[in-house]
Amino acid sequence: MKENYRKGIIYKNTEISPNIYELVLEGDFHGIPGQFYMLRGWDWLDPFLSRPISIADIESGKIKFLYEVKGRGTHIISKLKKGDTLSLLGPLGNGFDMQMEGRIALITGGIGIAPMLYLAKKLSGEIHIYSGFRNNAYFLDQIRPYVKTVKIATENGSIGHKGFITEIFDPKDFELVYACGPTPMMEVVLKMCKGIVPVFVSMENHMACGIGACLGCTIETIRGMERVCKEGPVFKGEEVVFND
Amino acid sequence: MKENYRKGIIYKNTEISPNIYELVLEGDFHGIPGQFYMLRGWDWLDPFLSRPISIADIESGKIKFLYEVKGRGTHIISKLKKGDTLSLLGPLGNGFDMQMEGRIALITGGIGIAPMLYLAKKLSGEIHIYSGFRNNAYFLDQIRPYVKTVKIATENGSIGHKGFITEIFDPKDFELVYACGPTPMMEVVLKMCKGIVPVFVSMENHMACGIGACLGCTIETIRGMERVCKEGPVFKGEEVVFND
Amino acid sequence: MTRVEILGLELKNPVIAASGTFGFGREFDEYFSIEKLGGISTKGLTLNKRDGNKGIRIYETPSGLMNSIGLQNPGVKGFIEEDLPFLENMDIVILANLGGSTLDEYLEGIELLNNTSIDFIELNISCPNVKEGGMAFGIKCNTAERVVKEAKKVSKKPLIVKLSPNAENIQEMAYSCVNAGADGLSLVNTFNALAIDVYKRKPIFENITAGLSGPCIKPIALRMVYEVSKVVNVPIIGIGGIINWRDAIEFIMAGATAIQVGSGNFIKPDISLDIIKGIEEYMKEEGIKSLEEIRGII
Amino acid sequence: MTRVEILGLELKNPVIAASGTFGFGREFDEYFSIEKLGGISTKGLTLNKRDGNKGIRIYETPSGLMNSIGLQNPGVKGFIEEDLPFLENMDIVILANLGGSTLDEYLEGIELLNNTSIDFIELNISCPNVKEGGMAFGIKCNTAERVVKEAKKVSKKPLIVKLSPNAENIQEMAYSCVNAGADGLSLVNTFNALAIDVYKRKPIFENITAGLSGPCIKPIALRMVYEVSKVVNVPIIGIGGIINWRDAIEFIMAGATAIQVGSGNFIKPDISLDIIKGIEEYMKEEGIKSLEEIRGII
Ligand SMILES: Cc1cc2nc3c(=O)[nH]c(=O)nc-3n(C[C@H](O)[C@H](O)[C@H](O)COP(=O)(O)OP(=O)(O)OC[C@H]3O[C@@H](n4cnc5c(N)ncnc54)[C@H](O)[C@@H]3O)c2cc1C
Ligand SMILES: Cc1cc2nc3c(=O)[nH]c(=O)nc-3n(C[C@H](O)[C@H](O)[C@H](O)COP(=O)(O)OP(=O)(O)OC[C@H]3O[C@@H](n4cnc5c(N)ncnc54)[C@H](O)[C@@H]3O)c2cc1C
Ligand SMILES: Cc1cc2nc3c(=O)[nH]c(=O)nc-3n(C[C@H](O)[C@H](O)[C@H](O)COP(=O)(O)O)c2cc1C
Ligand SMILES: Cc1cc2nc3c(=O)[nH]c(=O)nc-3n(C[C@H](O)[C@H](O)[C@H](O)COP(=O)(O)O)c2cc1C
Ligand code: FES
Ligand code: FES
Repeated sequence: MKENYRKGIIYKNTEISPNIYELVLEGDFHGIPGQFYMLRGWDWLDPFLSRPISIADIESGKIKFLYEVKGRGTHIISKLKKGDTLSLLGPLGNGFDMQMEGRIALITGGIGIAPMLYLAKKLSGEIHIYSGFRNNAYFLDQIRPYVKTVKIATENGSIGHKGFITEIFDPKDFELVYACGPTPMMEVVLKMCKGIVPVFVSMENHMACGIGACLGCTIETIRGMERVCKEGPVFKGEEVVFND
Repeated sequence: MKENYRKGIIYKNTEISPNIYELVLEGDFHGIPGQFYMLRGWDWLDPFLSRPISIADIESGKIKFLYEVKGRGTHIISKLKKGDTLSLLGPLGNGFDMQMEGRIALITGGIGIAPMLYLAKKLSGEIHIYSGFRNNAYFLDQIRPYVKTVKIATENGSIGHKGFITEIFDPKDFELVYACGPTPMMEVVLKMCKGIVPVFVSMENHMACGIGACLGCTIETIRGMERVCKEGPVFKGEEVVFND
Repeated sequence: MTRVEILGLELKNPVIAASGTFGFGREFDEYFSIEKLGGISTKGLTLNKRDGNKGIRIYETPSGLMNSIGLQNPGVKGFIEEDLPFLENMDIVILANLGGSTLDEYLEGIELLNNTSIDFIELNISCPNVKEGGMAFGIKCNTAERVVKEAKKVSKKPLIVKLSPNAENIQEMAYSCVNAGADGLSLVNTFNALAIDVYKRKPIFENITAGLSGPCIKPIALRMVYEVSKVVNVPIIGIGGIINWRDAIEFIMAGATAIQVGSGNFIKPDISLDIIKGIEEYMKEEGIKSLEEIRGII
Repeated sequence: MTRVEILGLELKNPVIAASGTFGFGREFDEYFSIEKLGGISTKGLTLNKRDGNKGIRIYETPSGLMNSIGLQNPGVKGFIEEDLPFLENMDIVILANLGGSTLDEYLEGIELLNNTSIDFIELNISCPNVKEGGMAFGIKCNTAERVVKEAKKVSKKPLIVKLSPNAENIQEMAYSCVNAGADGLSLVNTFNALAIDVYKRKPIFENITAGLSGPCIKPIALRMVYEVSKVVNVPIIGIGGIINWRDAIEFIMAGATAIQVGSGNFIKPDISLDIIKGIEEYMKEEGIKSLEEIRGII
């Protein structure tokens, strides 16, 4: 029987960049890169649903999350302080395929960088990370020790390439690509890589149960509707059907 | 124009007895003894209504509240820490009549002691306080400097008289009585004092607006239905119609 | 920019204070200038003064509240003498919310209001908290139709009929009321609801059921406004759980000309000002010149 | 102590997992032993496999959520082959929740289920999320009556009809269904509701409206169960926003024999265990030997 919705005690919860928080909890947590937890930082009924957040790192006795304050749920979580408790359900989802080796590119847009530290630490190939941001780069300092190169792009050019990260990425240099970020970015990555290199994408969707029971988080794939929380969040790029 | 729903910054919020908290906010607050504020310690919609809490004290640049954690609203407030903000609307209600003098008894049951420090400080008569509690007495140390005598009763006898506070109170000793506490206690006080000494009672009721507009907090008086938040919370004892 | 027009009358903005949550405006005017609102709907009036219900009147629920005030009010005459003078000196559109337990009561109330400066009669055929307090009229189309038809005959003021979400079929109800002469519709009133004290083993409210309002009902109220807007051609005032500008815009996109803020006033007395400001900012941001551009757009 | 009986069948306790929120039990069984529940109602089945709706399926609202899953399910045969084996080995009462868009679909589904080990058929005449997915049947009494009558003729299993809160008149609907042969009733399903994306100027959901559930609807659902319990004499399963033992006891006091937990499962997967424990403690504290003592007590 899996562990149930459990409490975690906050070890730290700090803003590392405007609106971007690093949350560390104490406890014996499990999970592989690409998996996520459903977080709930409140005892009341509004907000109603828990929030899915990827594992950013697990070390002995500690789990780390990296999140962006978007709406009410993440806002409430951002107000929690050391010593406060938080409910968590997880680890959930499939996670990245960790068998892969060779020259691997991790491509991220914005907060899509969240699962990449843990992934980079656990992967055994030669890893290069390409991270795009709007204005400020973050979290890369922690990732740097585990990757061969770090490439950055910002929309305003304040750091790295001015423009989109996909503009400085060449799929021919790699044997495998992992992408996590906004849907438009992932679509560009998929288009660029098509027929050249296989891509795995981490997908998002609104979730209720998080464990595969409510069918609320499905996306269209070539096999039919599949659950982001169960068959995903990591999908083979060519299997996802994007409609906009 | 009155001040609007305003934010207060928490200076301290400490448990002074099991489940009893003292909350101090910084700011330039107003109000007379017996008035109250509507407190809201959350930005979301559940709990929906703000909580009415009496002014426990006002000193230059600070306001104090004394509250008991009963349900969800007070629970959330109790978790707030120094530096957190809280929304307040007030001061509301009529407050105690401060013109009175002579030998005055303040009779309290449980958390009904909340408005008595401020009242004792501001009244000019000879004040005697009679406070009943379930197990633990609290807040009396702060009140002691402003009153002539302090009488305590606890239901388990752990301190003071074992039993109800009304058992050690003699209405004939007084020219005026102020009572605040559970309805049954106030009814006993009223019965004891009838024809002997005038009593003012501070009433409670569920509130929505707190400012007299919704007619949600009315109680029956000899003049008809009256609003606890506007005509009250302090009523002449003989004017309140108790039905149970 | 935020101006809207209802039946020839101009409102500064589409935000109206909802009946029963705002008294007659006086208490709120101590906290902000209520003239900044588009309008105010008065506490529900009845021909004669009423004391309202005994027992608990307010009970909190998840993201909402139940109320059973029971139309405590000074009566139409009392209102005209004591409360209207304060309001009529203000630059604000006045909806006199009128309830009744018999047809005659409604009609006599209307006749008294005819000769005043109020702008609209908001006919409350839907108050769930008084026995025969209009509720019976708000469920079945044929009874509603009868009241509205007679009311329209005597009313010299434009008649806005306030619909109950407890109506059997909200579209048919809306259609019937308009057919019977309603110049406009407002919806929704509160949902009939129940809460029980598990220790006393009794309902919380003396009337057993009470009316549910607040953000909890918003998604249902919005659906009803949308449905109604598809079948009638008169102005609709959307009500139900509105607490921010997004909610207000949603109701307008669903077909409402104006909106009312009820329970939201209990969160923050000047919440309507935040809503008005939010609407303005949204319009600027989106390049919307008049709310007409987005009314009923979905 | 918490045992209840429905139509001759004993449930360990009155807590049943609600259809559509609990899959076929497998996912939740990884978190707690689902045999501790009184029962489970399966994800809504249709005769044939369905893929469900596209676009957003879940949208959070104040103290609740809207969903538009669209009855994604493996079809009755798929259920019998793939999912039932797991459930039938468990000591738990099984309600097969069955939807349909035509009468024949319902009847064929029932015939397939007749020969299985399921305990009840829960006839979903009320799913708002599929065009003709039963919703049409759940609004007007006469259409509901027709489906139930035919269903009853072919069903070898006790027939529990799941009512929609969107029914025009919940009491008449309940009465009609029982009249037509329903052995029991469960209510409520989700409320038809709307949400709009104010920037896209479009409804959030592709089907425009979606179903509202969760604590926000509890006070209305409770009122409906109360009203229905006054007009029918069959067992009632109360549903709608139940998240703690108090809610459950309220529904029982309003007349329900058992209750279902739906959206509550999303707060905490084993929330039903907390509810069961809470009911037990309440019964001890209050000296209640059997829930019969308080059923319909208000
Ligand atoms: C598998 C997975 C992993 C994720 N990992 C991270 C992470 O590591 N760091 C991070 O910052 N964000 C992550 N997200 C996105 C994150 O879940 C949303 O930003 C968050 O739920 C927004 O909640 P809110 O209260 O701030 O916003 P609100 O707008 O208040 O949310 C309203 C509702 O919509 C849902 N919602 C809104 N946006 C999203 C979204 N993008 N994805 C899913 N649900 C959404 C919320 O969960 C909630 O139910 C992940 C999403 C998924 C599905
Ligand atoms: C004028 C006035 C002054 C008060 N002063 C104090 C004080 O100084 N210290 C203190 O501890 N308590 C005081 N109370 C009581 C306090 O308001 C309630 O204990 C509190 O609202 C309970 O909220 P909750 O969230 O803990 O409980 P919940 O049970 O979650 O509350 C649910 C709802 O019921 C209302 N409610 C519950 N109990 C009461 C009550 N006794 N009176 C009014 N509303 C209630 C709540 O406001 C809320 O709307 C006062 C009440 C009034 C009317
Ligand atoms: C305390 C209270 C009193 C109300 N009194 C009336 C009334 O007298 N007449 C009326 O038509 N509606 C009355 N209503 C209903 C509101 O005007 C409004 O229709 C309803 O509350 C839904 O809007 P909301 O969710 O914004 O509150 C009352 C509502 C509340 C909460
Ligand atoms: C995601 C989701 C899916 C649902 N699917 C079904 C279904 O397939 N069949 C059905 O009868 N009810 C379905 N329902 C309705 C629930 O069974 C229940 O009647 C409703 O949600 C109210 O209960 P609650 O407030 O406890 O959730 C679904 C509800 C949700 C939230
Ligand atoms: S969130 Fe329920 S199935 Fe994925
Ligand atoms: S709380 Fe609204 S009138 Fe008192």
